[in-house]
Amino acid sequence: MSTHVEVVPAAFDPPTCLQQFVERIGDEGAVVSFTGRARGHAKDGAGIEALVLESYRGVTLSSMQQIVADTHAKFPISASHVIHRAGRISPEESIVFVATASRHRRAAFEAADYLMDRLKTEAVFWKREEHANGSTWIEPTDADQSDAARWLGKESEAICPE
Amino acid sequence: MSTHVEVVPAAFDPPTCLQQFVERIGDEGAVVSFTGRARGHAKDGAGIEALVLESYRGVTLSSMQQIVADTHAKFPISASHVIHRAGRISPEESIVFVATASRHRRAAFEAADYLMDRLKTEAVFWKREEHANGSTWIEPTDADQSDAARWLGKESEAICPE
Amino acid sequence: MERAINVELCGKLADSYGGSVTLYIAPCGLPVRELFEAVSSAYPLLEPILASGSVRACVNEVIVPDHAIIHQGDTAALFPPVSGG
Amino acid sequence: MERAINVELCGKLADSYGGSVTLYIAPCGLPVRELFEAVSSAYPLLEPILASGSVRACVNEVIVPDHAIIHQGDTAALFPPVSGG
Repeated sequence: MSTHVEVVPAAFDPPTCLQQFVERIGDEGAVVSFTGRARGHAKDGAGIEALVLESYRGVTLSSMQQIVADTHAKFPISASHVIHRAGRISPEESIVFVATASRHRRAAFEAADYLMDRLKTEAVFWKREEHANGSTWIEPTDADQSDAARWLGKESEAICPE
Repeated sequence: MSTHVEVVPAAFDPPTCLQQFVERIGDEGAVVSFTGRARGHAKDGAGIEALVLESYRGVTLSSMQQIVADTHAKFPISASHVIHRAGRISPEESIVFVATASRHRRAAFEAADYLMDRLKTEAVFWKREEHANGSTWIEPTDADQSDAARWLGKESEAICPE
Repeated sequence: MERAINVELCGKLADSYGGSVTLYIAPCGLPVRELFEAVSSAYPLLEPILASGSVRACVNEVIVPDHAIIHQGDTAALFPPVSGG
Repeated sequence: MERAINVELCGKLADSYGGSVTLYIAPCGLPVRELFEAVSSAYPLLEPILASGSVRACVNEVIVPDHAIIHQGDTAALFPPVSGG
């Protein structure tokens, strides 16, 4: 099992992360990546100047490490890579990068999906969007909560060799 | 709607593909990529020297274009990128790269997953693994067929704004 | 007058006779289902695969149904089950 | 003798009084549920959020249950709902 979990204070480049991930895996047949990026516009169309992510001491990283450990316990993946930005993020910059590798296509997809659902609802960050006229705190949406709830009691479908 | 669909005769670099994809999208919040890579060992552990993918004239590309069009019709994604290798592929080289972008995390995941299920079962390629003592044709597995069948009659779950 | 056409054999269909076989077609053409029979008859090692129901015909770069007609001068190919990715 | 501790306020909890508030704690410590009451009482703008049931306490970098005890010298923080990604 090979993992990399990191909180970074400055902009990072997802293609470079994918490169680093692929370099440290073996001959796994399936690699899935997810990149979450800051938007320039809120749901109501208003401009967003920046997304600010607050973290808290060692707790933020350890919350991510727990999510990664749970993911490896739940799905037959051999490697994962999780980078999370903290601080002030401009539109189109990346917030989070997640990658998984497995012999099995379904396992790689499901594990990346699960990682994101857990990060959205459990990683210790607080987010606010800064607009021209103030800022708005962003909490997990109902969709985020129901996405995360999908996995409760659900065993991986990906235990059979592909 | 922005698509890129290509069959390439030589090795390609998935991180570079991801870079090119991200450069041509807007401020979509979610980007998913899948990379399928050639394995060095078959399921029974035997060494694989190469995977050979045969294509057929314009039919291979048009089969991929149809799958991409169906994916954009089915899921609220704004852009996709599909690169498929043809020819002789060494272990750990990439066979296929798929990327999707959406405002919605679930749509990006589901569309990439769907693209791969369709490519596995409908893209016009014929694959064989070359071993020390001959070669074996590889057809879609039962898992591939049931993965593809998951989508029949299933509407996207990702139509609600995230 | 009958004319020869090459029928390209894709994937595992090429294992026995190479990448193409020759058939003769009348000026009125040949329905795809008769193409299958004609190939099976002339190239018997292909008979089991063609009888499996999993092979499709491709004419002029379009996959066609059994009742389609292949004409002289067409580009014809036979596709066993495909698999990308 | 009571001693002051800083309680760090994370996320939206910092909107009213800034990133931390001060409380006094007896040598025997303070259960987390009483910490919530003490903060609500001394900093009333925080009362609605603390009463919502969605805020968790973090002591020495571990999220703790309501019956945990905060001691003098501990590092304490209050977490509103988190959201990564």
